[in-house]
Amino acid sequence: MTADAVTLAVALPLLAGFLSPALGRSSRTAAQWLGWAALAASAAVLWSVWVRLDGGTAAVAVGGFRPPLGIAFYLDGMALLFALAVPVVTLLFWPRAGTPQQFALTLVLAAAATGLALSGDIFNLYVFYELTAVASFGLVAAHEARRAQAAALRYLLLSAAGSVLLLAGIAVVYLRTGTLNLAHLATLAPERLQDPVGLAAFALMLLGLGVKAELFPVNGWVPEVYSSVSGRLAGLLAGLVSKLAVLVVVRALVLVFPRPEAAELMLVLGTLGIVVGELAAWRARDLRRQFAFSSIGQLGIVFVAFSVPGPAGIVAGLAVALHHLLTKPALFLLAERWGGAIEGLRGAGRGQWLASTLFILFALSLVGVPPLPGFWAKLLTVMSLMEQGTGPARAGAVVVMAATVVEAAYLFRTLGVLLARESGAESPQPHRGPDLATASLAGLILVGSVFALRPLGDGLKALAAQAVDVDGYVRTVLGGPGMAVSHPASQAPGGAGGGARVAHVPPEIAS
Amino acid sequence: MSLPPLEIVLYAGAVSLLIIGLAGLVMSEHLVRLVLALGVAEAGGNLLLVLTGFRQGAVAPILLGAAPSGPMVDPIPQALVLTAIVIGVGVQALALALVLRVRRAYGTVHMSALRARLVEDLDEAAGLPPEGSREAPGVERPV
Amino acid sequence: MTLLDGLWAASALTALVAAAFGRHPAAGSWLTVLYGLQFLVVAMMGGLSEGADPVPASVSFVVLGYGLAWQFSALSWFFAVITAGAALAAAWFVSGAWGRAYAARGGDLRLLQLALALNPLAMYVLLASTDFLSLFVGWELVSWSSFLLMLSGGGVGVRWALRYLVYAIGGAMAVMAAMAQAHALTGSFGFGALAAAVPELSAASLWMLVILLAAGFGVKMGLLPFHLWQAGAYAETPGPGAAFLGAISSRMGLYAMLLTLFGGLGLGTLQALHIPFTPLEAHELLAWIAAFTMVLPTFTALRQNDARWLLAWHGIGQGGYMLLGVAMGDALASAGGMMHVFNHATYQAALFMAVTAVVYRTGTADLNRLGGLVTRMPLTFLVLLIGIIGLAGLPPMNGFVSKWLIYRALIDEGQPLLFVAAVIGTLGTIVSVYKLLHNIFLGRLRVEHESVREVPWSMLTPMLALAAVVFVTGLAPGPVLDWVAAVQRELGFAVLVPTLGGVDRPDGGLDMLWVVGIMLAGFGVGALIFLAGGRARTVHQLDNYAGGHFLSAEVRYHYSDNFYAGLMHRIGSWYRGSFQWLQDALVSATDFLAQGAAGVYRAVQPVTWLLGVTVLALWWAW
Amino acid sequence: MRNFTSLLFAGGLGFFLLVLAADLPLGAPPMLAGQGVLAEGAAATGAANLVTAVVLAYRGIDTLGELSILFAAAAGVGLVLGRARRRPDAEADPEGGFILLAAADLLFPLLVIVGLYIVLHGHLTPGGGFQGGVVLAAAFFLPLLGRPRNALDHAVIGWIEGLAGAVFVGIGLWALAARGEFLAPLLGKGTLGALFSAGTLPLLYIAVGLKVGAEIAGLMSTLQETEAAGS
Amino acid sequence: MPELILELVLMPLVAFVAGLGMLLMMRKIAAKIQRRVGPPFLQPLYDVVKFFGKQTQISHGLIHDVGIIVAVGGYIAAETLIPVPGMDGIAGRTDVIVLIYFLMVPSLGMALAAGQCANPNASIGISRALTAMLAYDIPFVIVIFGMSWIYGTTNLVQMVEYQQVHGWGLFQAPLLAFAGLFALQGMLGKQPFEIYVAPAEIATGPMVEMGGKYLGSLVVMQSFSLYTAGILYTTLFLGGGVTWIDFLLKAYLVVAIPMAIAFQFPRYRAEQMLGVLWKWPVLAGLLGLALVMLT
Repeated sequence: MTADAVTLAVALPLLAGFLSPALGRSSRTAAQWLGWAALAASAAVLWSVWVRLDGGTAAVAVGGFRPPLGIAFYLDGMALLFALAVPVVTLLFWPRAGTPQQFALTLVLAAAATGLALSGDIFNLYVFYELTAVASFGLVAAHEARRAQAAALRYLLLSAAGSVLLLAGIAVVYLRTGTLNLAHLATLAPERLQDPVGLAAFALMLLGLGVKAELFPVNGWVPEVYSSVSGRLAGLLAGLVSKLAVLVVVRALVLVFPRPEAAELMLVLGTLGIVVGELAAWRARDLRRQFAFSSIGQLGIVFVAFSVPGPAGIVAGLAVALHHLLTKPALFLLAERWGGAIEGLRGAGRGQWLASTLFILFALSLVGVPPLPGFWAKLLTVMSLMEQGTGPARAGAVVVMAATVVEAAYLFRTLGVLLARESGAESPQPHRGPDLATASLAGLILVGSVFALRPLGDGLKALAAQAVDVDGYVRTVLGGPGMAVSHPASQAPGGAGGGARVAHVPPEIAS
Repeated sequence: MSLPPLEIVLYAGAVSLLIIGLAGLVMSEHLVRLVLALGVAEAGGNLLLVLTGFRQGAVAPILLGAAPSGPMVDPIPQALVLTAIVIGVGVQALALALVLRVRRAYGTVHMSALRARLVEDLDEAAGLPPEGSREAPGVERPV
Repeated sequence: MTLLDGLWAASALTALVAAAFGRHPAAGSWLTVLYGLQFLVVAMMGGLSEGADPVPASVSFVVLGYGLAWQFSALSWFFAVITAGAALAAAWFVSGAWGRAYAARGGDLRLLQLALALNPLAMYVLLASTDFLSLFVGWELVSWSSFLLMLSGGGVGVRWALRYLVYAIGGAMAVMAAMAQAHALTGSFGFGALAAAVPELSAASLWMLVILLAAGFGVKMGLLPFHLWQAGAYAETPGPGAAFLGAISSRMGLYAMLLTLFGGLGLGTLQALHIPFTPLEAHELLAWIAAFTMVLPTFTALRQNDARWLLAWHGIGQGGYMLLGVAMGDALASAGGMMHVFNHATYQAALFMAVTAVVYRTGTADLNRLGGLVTRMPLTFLVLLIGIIGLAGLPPMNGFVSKWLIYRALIDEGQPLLFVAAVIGTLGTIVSVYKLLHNIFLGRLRVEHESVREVPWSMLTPMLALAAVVFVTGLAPGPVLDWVAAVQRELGFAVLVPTLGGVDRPDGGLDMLWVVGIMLAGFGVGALIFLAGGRARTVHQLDNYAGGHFLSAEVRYHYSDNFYAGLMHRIGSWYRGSFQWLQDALVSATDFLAQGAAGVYRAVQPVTWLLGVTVLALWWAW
Repeated sequence: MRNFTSLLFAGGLGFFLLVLAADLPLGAPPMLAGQGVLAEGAAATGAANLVTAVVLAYRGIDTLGELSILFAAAAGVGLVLGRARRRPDAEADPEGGFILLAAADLLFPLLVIVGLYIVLHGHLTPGGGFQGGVVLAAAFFLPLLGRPRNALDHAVIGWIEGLAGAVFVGIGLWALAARGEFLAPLLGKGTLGALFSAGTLPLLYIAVGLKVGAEIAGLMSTLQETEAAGS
Repeated sequence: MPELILELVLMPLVAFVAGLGMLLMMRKIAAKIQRRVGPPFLQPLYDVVKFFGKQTQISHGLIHDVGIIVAVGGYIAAETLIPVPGMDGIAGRTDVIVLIYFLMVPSLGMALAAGQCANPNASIGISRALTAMLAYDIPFVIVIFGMSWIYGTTNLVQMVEYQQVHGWGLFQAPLLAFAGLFALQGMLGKQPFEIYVAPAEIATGPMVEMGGKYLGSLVVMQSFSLYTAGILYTTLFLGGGVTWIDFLLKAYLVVAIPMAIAFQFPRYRAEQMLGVLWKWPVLAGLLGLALVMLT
């Protein structure tokens, strides 16, 4: 299977999504199976591509058009990792009780998220970003309660306003450089975007993308939406979609806007997000909103970590982001189980040892207790910030650590209420198998990763080394000197490899 | 007095639309107006986008008949703006549908009222008593 | 497999057994045997205190390019032997009647046993640290395992445990900052690298490290102003747990400080680090913090009306002596400070157990609801008496030896104010522990306690053993001082050369054999004089009168509440200036900010934020 | 106060965006990618309309995404209003007047033809699947304005949009299978400017046109039905 | 070794006799000030004999007895730590810090004994006694620190030797000497700091349940305490003694001063006592310390 097949990962869920509502009219089960099959196929394709690349990178010219003209997908470890996470997480958080339309939207969301991870063209990223947005509006609004529709409307207005800014940012970039391809932009950026105009374009794009990525202060939708919808959807949005938006920001930052000011903007907003999110979570009176605010704070940490230039920042950011991707959705599932006002949960966790244990585990990892992965993520973040040594970076480190204290305070206060001896709560809801199973799976992965810290760490470092390798990116996408330009008109049809050039970059494992 | 160059006028127009739309999004109360403001802002953004391909004195990029008489404008932004417009249509349709639904569910088309009702709804769904005193945290402080 | 592996294995086995069978009544005995095994393994490593090579662990990891390795040195061994001893005693105490009663009252015995077993395990990991990373890992393990122990009793303890948690995480974060800073400065987590880099570091970086490390570890030690969590958290832990925590847990902070500040940065660095605009240096700053920690919590203890709280507050104060000694840094003082760790562990564990024994029999630790128990629980009384003599630092118990060393060093160093502070702390302790003794055991026996009996031997044995240690190491402090000397050698302190009875020096040494001898001789002469009188008739307790009125069982006349009325009249108003306000202010500020943070999402339309922040970002882009 | 702040922010944003203009090459864009398309677009795709070449060939996956957005929006609207639509027994709006009815009847074939023309000539002249699709949607929606009772069959619309989308993706997959590249142009390019030229591009545009038409029609009729049901 | 044991036997004997003499002196001074004749020469001895010989001896339990023994024994042990002419073997083996602690032991012994009596009034007395200890020990340790600093040793024998070479401590640190005298007043429990002994109203002091040999032992203890205080001050400030004559003379003189002052004053309440003892002697001590250490 050539690397080109990676487009299947986007196309198959879309295909299934298109057919799902029509098929669902006759058989809901068939639609559901179709969706599962598409996602599984998508995951399989991505997996096989990953295996085949074996640590190298590759570019896929979609439609076979030479990248600066056509759209290229760029495949490196980071992109494939997140792309692979998409179908897997989507399968886990599949809206079982939903209608065929919801299946369709979920599939479209998955396809768009995969596209976000893979695409190497800023306008194409915009399209996928909007697709994610529209699909998530629909999914949020599909929830029964009227509050979901109100929240969805408010989310939509904010998100659409952000998209307009993103579009303006793209327009400015295109006007300056005349290209949309990230690799091409990376070669042009040093001369064409290293001025206030470039910075302004970055700011516009950052804020536009920030709406989805829960960047402070454009994340007003987060508490409303997450506490309106089911735990599964909240988990999907908080865990997956936000990370992919962050991923796009990081790509832009690394390739196109490698200026300290740009990173600093991210750092400042991320830091503020941590402060506001964690503090608001501290005061939150119900479990869902507590987790929603906590999610804002965690994404703030992700931004702060990614703002550190060089591989150290990427490693730290990836670690935090993956950790959050693992824990927060599971916590939302647990919140679904208990839900409601924290005061009303007195003693609710007693007798539900599995759920309580999972909650404790996730809380410990979020707070960063060694040897759980959350600790290493936090450590990497703080260390990379301290290594950077600038004032704002140190301030960011201090805030990250102070936020940990606040986080520990409210998470364990909640836990204390859950496990209190005296029971003031009405009888707890009955066990809900699949939710608990998904959360348990996350817990198992979390614990399992403790035993695989070394390979994980090495893997992350390799990913980060690839991710910051701008030259490698440019070389892979645009082709090195003397490399034949792949063009459908000048190439024999059906040639092996087609328009994809696989450049095997030796896996660099930083020592 | 000479007029400023055409592209500056166009650019100013696009930015104005964008700003008017965003200001409307911030300042309007009525939900339908919000959607309309969004449409205006999107129009501004699209105009900005299509402007990026604008060349003084160039013709449309269509190779029909004779060879092109002069430079052609950039075809890419035109394709982009087509996409952007369609996206805008989809979003606005969804927004209008949501407005309809919200109006039916809450009986209001005013944003501030809607927000207040939404917060009430969220508290109620969580089983919280309405926030009587904002001074007192709902639960015991951790230390 | 090295001995350290063996120790970890034994400890882990203990934890497993506790987790599996902790609820079973008979498990207590097996667990005690296992703790004994741990103690034995530690004892087998005794060569460490005689200059043997460090004992490494055969496991090691590489995570994210950082190596994690562990080994035991003389310093580790010194703390480990205390840990193992305290754990053994605590487990023994739980093993019999106490544990059964705890379970019968609805306590979760398995959780307690598990928490009790996890604590030493975490400590053995911490004590084997070789660099900042392993130190931090161990540190967090210790923090969380003590959190578990504090939680295990439920009830009020949970609230205190949560408060502890906030402080502990705050401290851990300070340590993490210091560790990241050290790594940023030296490119390594090693203490050696840090020590080597010291000459190149600026005073500002050094200060940052010193303050972060001192604050981070100081939280665990309960140094001012980070002490507010400790008394409540320890006091509300189930008795044997409190004994263990009070004995050794907060001393892990001292261990870490010794390892990082004194072993890593080095005492010389601290002595060379001037505080701007003052004649003080960094180590004196630490000493002064220690001095305040000795005095203020001690007088807070004086005011407590709950025996457990009183002891816990004293535990904070005694930590000050340890840091004072170490911070002064000469041979005598550092030996005194470190020996005090041992001494404190022995008597504090005994004291908590004695109080727990009283609670076991009477159901209360309220000093206003007890009294006259000496005739009912004479052995517990004896343990408590020996314990408080040690705590107060009076001869002939071991507490005196360590305090003597510190005093003597302060005179040598010419630190009158610190000396006076130390003495004030001691006096406050004496006054306060007498109240403890008096209100529980002396005075009038309450009617409802008429039938109280001595506690069973399963509880008495560890208590008496600890009391014996308190006395014997007071009589002959030489061996313990030998261990301390090995630690001093390892950390680069001036080394004290001890004799069996203490220190031999021409200008005023200490020979406890003589001190104890003279004291006992004096008592002997006193006894001779006393016995010269006629034979006394022992009367009933109530056979006395007050103000011409014969006291009877109906008149409940035990002077206990506000025991030091005169003293309180004088110093009572000073308590208002306690550090509670600092904590309250921090919490209020956080709460205020949090309100603001929640308001961010409530007061302003999300789109307005978007617009506003975009403008600001563009403005900033220019 | 709030309005003042908002205006201030909006004005500030406008100011900064206008200031940007000074540093932007307005009117003389660099066109690095654009020049490439102009130079080789026709040869590579066979489409005379280079915008179409970009839309369907160079940026074909954008178009797929865009279709998906319309699809998602339609599905979202269906989900949101699905339960709010008219009950079968509800009273419908009255029929339109003579002019509306007659015009709708007259315009219907015209609109269908124009729409199809626009769709089919998308690769040659301005226009294409989107524009044509909208015209087609209007053709089917117009009679509904006159006769609200004759609702569109949403099942049929669902099948059309689903299948049209599937065809688009299918053509892409066909290319993947045949050429190893998703959405690569297939079939002969023909003569530049001829109706049957530009390989699969017209086919793609037909799929787009059907899908857009079905979706817009479905959207509008859903909205209209909701509106009709009153509130 | 044998000579040390001899010291251990001899020193209490000397102390007992000298202490009884001081008791006598105290009562004579009081009598002179109050224009009375005062007791006969052997009255202190008669008192002791009478108390010990009483028929009715009431014990409230073992701790009652032990406490008394500790109280008496504490002073006996303490006074052996102070070098006297010809007998400094024991003193040479310990130091002044041990002595400070030994001086706290009797209070605690008495506290134990009184506590066991289960009489609330005794407990009140003890709380006052311990408060007093807290009051006078602070200036006292400042003095000890200052003198140790001056002499460069904590060994009392070396302190005496130093003074015999360099002159008396009194002249080297007069402020400290003053503070020491002040503290001595409190340590001896003399007016105005006698609230805890409260001999005038025996029913509200530690002695309330004491009779017979218990009270007799306390009298013995008081004689030891007077003697110990006197010779300690002599050793610290007055150059110790070369011969017994000048040594005892100095000691008597030292003890006479508080006596002479005492009977001029009424009594302070406990908190007032704290205020006074924490203010003037501490100030004087710190000032003296500053002078000593900075010059």
